Amino acid sequence: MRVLLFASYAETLGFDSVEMTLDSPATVGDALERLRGLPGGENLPPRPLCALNLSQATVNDPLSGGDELAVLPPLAGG
Amino acid sequence: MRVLLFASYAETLGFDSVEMTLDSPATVGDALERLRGLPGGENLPPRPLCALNLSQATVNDPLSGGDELAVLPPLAGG
Amino acid sequence: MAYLTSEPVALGPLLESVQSPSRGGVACFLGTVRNHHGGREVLRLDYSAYAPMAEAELARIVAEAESRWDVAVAVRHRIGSLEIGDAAVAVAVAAGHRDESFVACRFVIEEVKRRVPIWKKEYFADGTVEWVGAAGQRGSGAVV
Amino acid sequence: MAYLTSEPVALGPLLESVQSPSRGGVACFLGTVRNHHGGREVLRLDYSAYAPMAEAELARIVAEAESRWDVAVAVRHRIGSLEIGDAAVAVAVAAGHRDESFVACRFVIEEVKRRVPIWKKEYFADGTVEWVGAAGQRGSGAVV
Repeated sequence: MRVLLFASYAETLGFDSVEMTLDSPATVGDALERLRGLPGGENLPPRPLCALNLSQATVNDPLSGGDELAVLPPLAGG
Repeated sequence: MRVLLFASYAETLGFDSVEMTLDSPATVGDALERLRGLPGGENLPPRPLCALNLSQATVNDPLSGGDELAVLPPLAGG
Repeated sequence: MAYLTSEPVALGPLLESVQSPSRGGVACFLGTVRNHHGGREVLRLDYSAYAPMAEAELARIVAEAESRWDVAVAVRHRIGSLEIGDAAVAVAVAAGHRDESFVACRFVIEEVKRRVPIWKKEYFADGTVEWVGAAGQRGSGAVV
Repeated sequence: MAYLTSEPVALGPLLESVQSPSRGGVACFLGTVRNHHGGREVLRLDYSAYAPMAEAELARIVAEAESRWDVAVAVRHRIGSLEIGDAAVAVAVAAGHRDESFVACRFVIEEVKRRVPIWKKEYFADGTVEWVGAAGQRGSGAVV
């Protein structure tokens, strides 16, 4: 699966896209835990806003191989 | 004093402006009573919206020589 | 004293007159002539006004809005003969906060309808011609 | 799929896309870049987006508004580098009744701010650069 980071999170972790392989069954929360183990990942908030395949997701949503998980800083459109 | 009529009222009475002389002291109500005595004047509503010198007026407002009284059909701007 | 005009009305010039670098939100309203009223097809409208009072009321409405909220207000009302789709009234309100821009814009259009001495004559497809509001109709037409 | 754009945003094309002879009222909102935020002078903003999701959310917001009210909705959000006074977001909502146009227009801009994955980086006159909302700030900037 692919994990996308945006805006301040991409700056904090130093990348905006990463291919990630998790032991199945895996959830959004598992992917976030993996991110937190990376340099700068400790700066992610406890419950960041996430989107799975373009719709908002929760930490308990299950992940599968072709998924696109996006971790979204506080929205600031408009 | 001058009395102005607009829109449907001007059509009903057949004129849009008339010079009127009333015995003093006179009120807006007196001017309306005079209008009601003219051909078509019976079609004016009991309490039409009036403006005296460009501001909304009531039937009890006093009139004097140089006044401009306007009798206003229901407003329909916008 | 250019609140009333016989020229076409558009939002562009109003936007330009209210926008400023410190005001980040502009709420606008444009009222155009509809092709129907009370279930009947409308062909066109004639707008007339008690012009000096209409100008004075519009100026009072702008001043009231600008004193109640921290906003800049522009409003224009067209008079004369209007075709379907023509804009009869345009309002633009710029504010530092969008809530104020919406509230003040709504206030202005409501007060325009309530207080400004303007009348409209509807020309229907069936050949009849009526003053809006004159026969106990609800005022309607462009802004609805 | 033209809700996001890197080109300038203006109300004109949105108005044209929602107006129709049966809809007599159009409420609009234009959010522009302000020259201040939190008491500090702002020089410019960079907007970025998670573009495919932003397009999908904007389409959902339009569809929700058009199903809740009898309205036609257009919305555009600009991304990229914006100067003070540039429009970041524009909304136009046409309706048969002005109450619906105002309510739906307000709904759309509120949902845009709440749900669409767009971020902005502020460049301040004091040389600092900050992601809006990242450091516990309230989201602000263009639409306020």
